[in-house]
Amino acid sequence: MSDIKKFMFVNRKAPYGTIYALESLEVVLIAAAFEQDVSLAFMDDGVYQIKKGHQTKGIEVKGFEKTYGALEDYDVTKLYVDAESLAARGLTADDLTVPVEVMSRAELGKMMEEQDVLLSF
Amino acid sequence: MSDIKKFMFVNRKAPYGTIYALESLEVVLIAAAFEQDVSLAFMDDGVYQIKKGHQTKGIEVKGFEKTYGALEDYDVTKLYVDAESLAARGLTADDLTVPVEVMSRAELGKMMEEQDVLLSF
Amino acid sequence: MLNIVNKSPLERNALQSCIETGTGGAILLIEDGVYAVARGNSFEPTLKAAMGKFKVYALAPDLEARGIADRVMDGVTAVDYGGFVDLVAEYKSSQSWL
Amino acid sequence: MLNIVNKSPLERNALQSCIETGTGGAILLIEDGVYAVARGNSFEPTLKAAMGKFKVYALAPDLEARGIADRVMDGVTAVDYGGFVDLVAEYKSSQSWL
Amino acid sequence: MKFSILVNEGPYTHQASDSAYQFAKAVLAKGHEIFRIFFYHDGVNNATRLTTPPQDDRNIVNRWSKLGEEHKLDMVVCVAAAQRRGIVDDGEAKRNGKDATNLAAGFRISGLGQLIEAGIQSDRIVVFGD
Amino acid sequence: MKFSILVNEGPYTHQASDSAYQFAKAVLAKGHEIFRIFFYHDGVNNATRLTTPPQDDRNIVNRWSKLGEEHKLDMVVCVAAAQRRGIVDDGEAKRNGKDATNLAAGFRISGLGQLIEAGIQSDRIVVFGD
Repeated sequence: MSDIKKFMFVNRKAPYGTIYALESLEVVLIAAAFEQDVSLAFMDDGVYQIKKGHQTKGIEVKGFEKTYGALEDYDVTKLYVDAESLAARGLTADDLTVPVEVMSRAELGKMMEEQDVLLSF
Repeated sequence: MSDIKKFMFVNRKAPYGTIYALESLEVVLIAAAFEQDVSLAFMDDGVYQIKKGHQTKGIEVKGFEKTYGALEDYDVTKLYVDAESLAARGLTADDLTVPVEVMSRAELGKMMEEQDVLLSF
Repeated sequence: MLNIVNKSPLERNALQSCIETGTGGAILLIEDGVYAVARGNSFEPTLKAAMGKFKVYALAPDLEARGIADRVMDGVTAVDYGGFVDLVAEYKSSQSWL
Repeated sequence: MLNIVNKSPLERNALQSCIETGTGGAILLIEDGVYAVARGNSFEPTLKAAMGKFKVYALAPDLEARGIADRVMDGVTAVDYGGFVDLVAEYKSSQSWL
Repeated sequence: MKFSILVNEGPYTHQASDSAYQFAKAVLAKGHEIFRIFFYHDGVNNATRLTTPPQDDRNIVNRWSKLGEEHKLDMVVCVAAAQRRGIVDDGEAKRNGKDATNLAAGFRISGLGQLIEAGIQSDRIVVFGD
Repeated sequence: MKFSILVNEGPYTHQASDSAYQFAKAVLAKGHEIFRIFFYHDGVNNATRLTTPPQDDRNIVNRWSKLGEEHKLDMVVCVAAAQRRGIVDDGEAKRNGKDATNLAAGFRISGLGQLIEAGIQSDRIVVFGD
């Protein structure tokens, strides 16, 4: 029990323009396998990571939208999204590929404060 | 004569945080050796590249402030600086390590329009 | 001149600088730059206003990859890589706002 | 929490997001993040206002490298790498706003 | 028309390298000529033959090599940038006392003059970076 | 106190690697312990022994190797990130049919589990990136 820590992965970068979103997911899956208390925060352009409807054939890059959907199978269910970041991008929770908990920046800040380990890429 | 082109190097990034400023300078020196019509534009955080007084001992990274001063020896004398970028950073031409021509964004845009080759890093 | 911008306007200042500096011609949005043309983003008014000065294009494969091809704002022309090549050929010079 | 920001506030939104999101604790500016504490930059009012909520530190070697060690705004504490370590030790967790 | 391309970022991390590749293919498909593709900064990392990307993803290095071979492209890696980042051919290995090489097929290591020459000789030069 | 460090960017291009190195030295100087330094994303490029930086500049790879040796640090390079970017040791070369290796002294290639373990076992973990 003492070996279970609260890990939060903070995602602030858009997908595909850089690899950080994909390689962040790879860490999340490992963290889940270690049976840690894992959560993901999406804010700023990071909310675009879970925007529905990625079709990457045209850029010939491996798409990874489905991996977000598979997180549940790994018992990763704490997905927090910053409401202000969504609003600034004209998005709502309906535009997202996975069920998430939308919260204010202030609430997200409080969640961050409770973590043991915050990883950002 | 027909082989002389107008090359402009557009510098928008701060020094030391990334290597682009240094490796941009290395290209500038080569372009001068090819006897091209070379100019440098500094805008946004790129104006910090020529802020006086770099002391890089503490970060143990090679400083390159002096190279800007040496550009004149290579007949590179067209250094254009965006006035608005300076102002937004609380800087004036006196804060800069080399003599430059300060101009408005609009004027800088016109200079860009006249170039044959615009290189940015 | 063809201005090429590959950064999201909500993360970095590249597109803002391009718009303020450029004298006209075209802006082509590629990579994460395409988020600028998604309807309802907070940079939309700035980009709309810039359309008086610049023709605005966005790279279709990048729009599709990011799931925003169906929400491109009016006045923006989507092009494929071939169209990208044509734009470079059409303008005397190009600048990538890195 | 210790918030670590390494980006210029005039180029990217990292520091702005950090300030809006964080509940308090400290902000340590490193690398290009140190430009935020240079007197007279247009982000100064935002950072000043944030000082009610956060203690603000800046890494001295990064200030010196960039030639701005002599124009650090009031209310900011300059620390060396040892001070950086002490800050990490002092707070239960740290977040790098990449 | 004669095009040149400058690639400033390495494979996978930034899309710059992917975009440059797709653009290069489109330039050729449109019947234009590619005078040179120049790899600078982390762009030199496109030229290591030691990558093994996941099976279900694109192999960025191999497809550059293949495109270069098919169209006899001049793909030049900046020597100064390559030295900083550890991209090495036989000559560089000898000069710098390295016990291995990693340059992929189709690339050659040369100086920054090749970039300036590309700017002079080409009708258009397009930059892909971060 | 037990520290771990995550390095997300390669040498020279971003200051992240320099900052991480200076931070690591300061951690040790303060009498703390370093549980692990983990290299991810382009950070794996810190671990190539093939670099030859200019004589008047720091040698980032060598100083990591030296620091690791002097303090018996556990410096781990992520295998998946290394495969994408061409960082190879003997085992990887055999497994993936590569004809050369480039891993520098003092580094080892292993899985992402090592990063999570570092998060679990360390009192503090600090991330350096872009």
